[in-house]
Amino acid sequence: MEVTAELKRDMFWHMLLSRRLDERAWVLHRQGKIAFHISGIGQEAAQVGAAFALRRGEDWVTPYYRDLALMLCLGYTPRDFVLSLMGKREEPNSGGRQMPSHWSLRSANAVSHSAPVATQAPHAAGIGLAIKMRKEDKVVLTTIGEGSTSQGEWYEAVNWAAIHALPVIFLVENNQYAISVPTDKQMAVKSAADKACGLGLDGRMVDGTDVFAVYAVMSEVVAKARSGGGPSLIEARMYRITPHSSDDDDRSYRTREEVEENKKRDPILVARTQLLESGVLSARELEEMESRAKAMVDDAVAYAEKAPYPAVEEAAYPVYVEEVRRA
Amino acid sequence: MEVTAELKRDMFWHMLLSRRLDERAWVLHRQGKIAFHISGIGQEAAQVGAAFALRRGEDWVTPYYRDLALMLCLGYTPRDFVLSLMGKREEPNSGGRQMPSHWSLRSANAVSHSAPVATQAPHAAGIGLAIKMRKEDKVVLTTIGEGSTSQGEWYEAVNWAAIHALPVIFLVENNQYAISVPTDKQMAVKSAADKACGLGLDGRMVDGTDVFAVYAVMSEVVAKARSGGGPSLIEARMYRITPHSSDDDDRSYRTREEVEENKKRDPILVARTQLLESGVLSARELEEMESRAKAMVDDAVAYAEKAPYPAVEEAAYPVYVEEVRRA
Amino acid sequence: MPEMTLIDAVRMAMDEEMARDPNVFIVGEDVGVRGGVFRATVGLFDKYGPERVIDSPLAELSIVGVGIGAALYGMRPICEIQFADFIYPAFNQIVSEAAKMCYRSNGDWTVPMVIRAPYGGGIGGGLYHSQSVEAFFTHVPGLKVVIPSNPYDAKGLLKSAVRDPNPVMFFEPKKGYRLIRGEVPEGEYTVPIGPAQVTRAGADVSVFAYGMMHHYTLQAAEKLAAEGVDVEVVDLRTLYPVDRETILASVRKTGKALIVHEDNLTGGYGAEIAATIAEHAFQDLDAPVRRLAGPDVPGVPFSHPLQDWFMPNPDKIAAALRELAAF
Amino acid sequence: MPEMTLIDAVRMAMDEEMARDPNVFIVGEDVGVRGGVFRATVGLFDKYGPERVIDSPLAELSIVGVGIGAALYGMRPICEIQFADFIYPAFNQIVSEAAKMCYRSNGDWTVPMVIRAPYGGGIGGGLYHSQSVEAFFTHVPGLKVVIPSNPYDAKGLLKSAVRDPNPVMFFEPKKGYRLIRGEVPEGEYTVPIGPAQVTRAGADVSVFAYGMMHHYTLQAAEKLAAEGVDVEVVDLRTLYPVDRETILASVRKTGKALIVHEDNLTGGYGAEIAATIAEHAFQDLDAPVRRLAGPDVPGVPFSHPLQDWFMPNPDKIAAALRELAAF
Ligand SMILES: Cc1ncc(C[n+]2csc(CCOP(=O)(O)OP(=O)(O)O)c2C)c(N)n1
Ligand SMILES: Cc1ncc(C[n+]2csc(CCOP(=O)(O)OP(=O)(O)O)c2C)c(N)n1
Ligand SMILES: [Mg+2]
Ligand SMILES: [Mg+2]
Repeated sequence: MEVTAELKRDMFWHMLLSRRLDERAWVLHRQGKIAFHISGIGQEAAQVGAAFALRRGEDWVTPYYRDLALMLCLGYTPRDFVLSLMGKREEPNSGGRQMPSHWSLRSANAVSHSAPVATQAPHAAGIGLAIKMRKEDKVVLTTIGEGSTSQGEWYEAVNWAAIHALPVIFLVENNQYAISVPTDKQMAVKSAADKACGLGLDGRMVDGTDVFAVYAVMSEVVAKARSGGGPSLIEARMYRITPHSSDDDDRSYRTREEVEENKKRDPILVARTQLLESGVLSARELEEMESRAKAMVDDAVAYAEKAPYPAVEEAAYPVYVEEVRRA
Repeated sequence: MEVTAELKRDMFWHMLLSRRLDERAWVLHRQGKIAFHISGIGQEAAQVGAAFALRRGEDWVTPYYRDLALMLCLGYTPRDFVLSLMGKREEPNSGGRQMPSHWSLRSANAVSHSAPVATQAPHAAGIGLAIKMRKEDKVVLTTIGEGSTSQGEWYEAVNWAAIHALPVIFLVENNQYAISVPTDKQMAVKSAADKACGLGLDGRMVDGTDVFAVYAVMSEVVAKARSGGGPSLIEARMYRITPHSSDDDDRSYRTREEVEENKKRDPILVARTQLLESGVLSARELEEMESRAKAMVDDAVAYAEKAPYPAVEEAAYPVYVEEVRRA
Repeated sequence: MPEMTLIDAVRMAMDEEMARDPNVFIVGEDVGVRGGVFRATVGLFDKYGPERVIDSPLAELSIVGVGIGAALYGMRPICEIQFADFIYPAFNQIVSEAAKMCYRSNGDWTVPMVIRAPYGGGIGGGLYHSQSVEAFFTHVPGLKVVIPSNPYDAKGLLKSAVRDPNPVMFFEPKKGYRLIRGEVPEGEYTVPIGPAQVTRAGADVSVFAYGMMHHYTLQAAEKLAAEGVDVEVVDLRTLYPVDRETILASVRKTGKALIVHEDNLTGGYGAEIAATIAEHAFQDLDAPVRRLAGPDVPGVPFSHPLQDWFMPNPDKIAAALRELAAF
Repeated sequence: MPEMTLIDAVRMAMDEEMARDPNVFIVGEDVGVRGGVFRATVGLFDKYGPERVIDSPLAELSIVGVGIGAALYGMRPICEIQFADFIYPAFNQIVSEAAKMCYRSNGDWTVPMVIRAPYGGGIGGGLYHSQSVEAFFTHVPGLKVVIPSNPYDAKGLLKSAVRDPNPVMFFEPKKGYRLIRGEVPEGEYTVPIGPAQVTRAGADVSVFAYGMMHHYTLQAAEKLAAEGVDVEVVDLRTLYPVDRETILASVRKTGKALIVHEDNLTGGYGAEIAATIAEHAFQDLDAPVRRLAGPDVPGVPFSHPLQDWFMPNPDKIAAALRELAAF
């Protein structure tokens, strides 16, 4: 589990790409080119650190809507994302049926995600159960916001995994708000990781703004799960830097000062500083990365803008498996 | 909170009455006079200890189906019970609409109980919230089986109470089985009380076969809740001495030896021995209690057998409050 | 009389009811400082404080379950479900508990509660922010189900709902929140739960609709008028218990019936209206009873061409009317 | 051909499918050593072991949610809900997840799963052990809903359900579990999901029924035959998607239609059938479309006279038929 310089750069690259793509989504929204965006800005470290701890493409993931960076690590592309922002036919989540950020990437074992929060948690337990039944050495990662751990659905899923020692990692991305509601109105414990003791599994807190810290903790618990050691519950703590979504106005419930203060721990900043200072990344390499990211994002937007919408008839199917048509 | 000899005798009396009544229900079932019984045998200590720690009739209770002893402490009578076993019109739960042991006693602030387990837990949180809003010094007790704490419904209720420091006592009657399923298939922790640490409230285990131990712990947490100290979660551990219900046959999932072994901690035995040995109760007093209980149970059966069924028309109402008719 | 939007009327109703009755309180996600994601509760937190405008944990089951508990205690909760699509976690509490409480306790326990939820499509919300859920609840005796189609009714019906001693499901057409404007008197008035309203008298065809579809139906009726077809429009308003008399009287007059809703066809609310007409106005019918509804797919798709395919609109309604008129 | 009960046929189907396909497994409350509270899974635990016959925690949401996860992975779960009345905690997972998965992922993800639940009244179960819940699910595109009325179909349909690539709700008439007997071949056969069956050809009136009510309808038809009325009986079997052709063909022949179900009338499944007939066989109708159903109260009451009032039975069906025949 040595973290090579190359690995570090690769992680940073995915964080950066995600950030630039996410920023562009906000621009597209301001330009009136898309109707909705829900952002992962500020959560890239947790997502990339988690993704890199997996055998990507082989392990399974039931993600949640802020996981753009996670999905990019799994093989989702900027084009895929912008296509879905625009409801274009080719987008891989749903062929234009779902809102953006409702991920699905079959080829990467990233399961289709819906809007009702926490529904993905029992799916992860079920996948873990299937893995165990088949005696495979895969693991499943499921992510969720801290507010959504208030759902009984999440509790039941974690309980299942704990009872049956399933290979599931429950990663809580605690960005300190559920839309407007702060964590202390969601739980009477200090951290979602504290919930682990009541459910009989390992609980760990990690600094969710530090990608390498997340990677280290995740690598440990993934290894443990893979070798039959059972599930873990990780809280990665960070801050939701943007409003909840493009429909939200966060000025009613938090001060600008608070937001500015928290931006100092922007995970991109944190990682960049670390990499530059340790010499893992040079200023020139960084510049190259930035322009590569920009080029990919530009390309994605250009591509998606030209891409066709689904044909009207496509709305009618596939309600049942019998109706699935491959383009 | 001194436990006088009189109080002890009173607690024991309620346990004994409940036991004799419950035993009679099994007899009635064998005689084909009733179709269904779900028993509280073995759980009387927890229920009576809990009830006596309340200001009965003033504090609120959302009970569960095994709480015959608890209900008797709140003013429910043997006649009420046998009437309800037989589906007679006068039974106070529902006028014959509900199955037996689906309690309701408006006059005692004991809320109507349904069959889907755990639904009563959020009600207790809501009652606690209302008490707090009105700045009253009441508390609410809610009981549940340990298996039913697997429901997300229960988790959400406890979470609410913990966040808002509501005056709610969550009493888990852990009788070690949920029908056939043992506790270790319901939770990965040793005790339901352990779940408290994940939810941010006090959790306590108590010997549920010892009425005075339960009373002591309950008195503490009730006082705490009453004075604004917030909710507590208590697990009272005991053993379900009978099959799950009159429809169950427990021989498929547990040995006779196990049952016999556990009968040694029958709470009636435990309390009787304690009271006789400490001289709080004399053999003669005990005998008197027994014959008083028998007389009350006989009376209840005789009364209920003669009591009328509901008139057919009554089935049609009250669907809405506008249709409520008082006899 | 001031003109206002539908959502302003909703807010006004809550404001007035909270001022009138200290037992009325609001509970839901982001209803506090944020004023609700649709801004239905803006200003109420400042006016009535955090004890009466409660930001719940992110958990619909307990929003409703806690509401029921408070209602049992005598409070008058208004529970907000952020989107109707997210009401399913609370299904058990609504159907098993709120709906059945009065009947099962023979009127001893009642649940005076309102559950408000924005519903409906056409707003780019995809599968999970567009749903119509009324059909699930119009099948449940013990509930009342209300859907206003204009600001006047929204205010008057919501005030009635708050005062109603039964659980009332109050679904608000969110596409109409700001789009539908109308005159609303300042002072006290209510609109009774129960009666439908003939909003356009006509001789040739009857249309039964509610919410946004009622709004569109009036537009379609205008078109038809220009073509010489005299359409009668009935705004059902209270879907359950429904106003059969007004429906049957209208069909007896026109001999032709069209029911319009945006929820998918099969098992939708229109089936009950059609069945009622087919059974009780059979001899007055001059044409098949027609339903125009959303197609039988699992939800409203996101991408605009697909969404347009799904949603009924004035043109589609006009086409159905033309066909029926020509029968 | 051996004669057996309906529940034996259910068990045989599961046994054969588990023997055929190692991906098939059973999960539910008390399905293991206990063999299910109705004994539907007796012997399977011994035969297939604890990994394929899993005693779940007492939590329906996660029985289904975990089942969905396993199905996504390629397993074929059979989820048992102990009583249909307790399916509501799982409503979100069924309606939001299982039903919508195929459509929302454009066919990338599918949920081959069966959810079995005993339903129906007349067994002294009161409000919460007597419910018919089919109408909630026959409104949900993406689900299939099946109800067998006899042992042959029970086995054949359940085998089809297990092999179906979509989520199938399989509701079993529990009053008929041991009461309805019939011949069941030993070897391999299936009954396709989809087609209804004319179980009694007749010329005068068509009756559409399913489950226990189909059984009663055949009895009623015999009575009517003795009175000279020739009743056609259609067993719907697959409620959703429904076999419109068989229904309409029958009505076109007889000109009269009665729909029978024990679920309460309003918004019940019969509404959709009545609406379909009223729209598509209007010109063939010689009488109003009649529905005979449970009354609109919140549940089947417990006390025997009240239960009798609620339940449709052969006499009530015969009376409705007489009336319709005389129209
Ligand atoms: C069941 C359900 N209820 C409500 C919502 C509306 N909603 C969407 S996101 C959100 C807040 C989620 O907060 P959290 O879990 O902390 O995740 P975050 O958005 O902060 O990443 C809410 C209330 C929903 N999607 N699903
Ligand atoms: C939601 C729901 N699911 C299933 C059942 C059926 N059921 C009734 S009691 C019971 C076991 C309850 O076990 P536990 O909570 O330990 O309470 P105990 O009966 O042991 O007192 C089950 C599964 C139910 N009543 N409600
Ligand atoms: Mg959050
Ligand atoms: Mg138990």
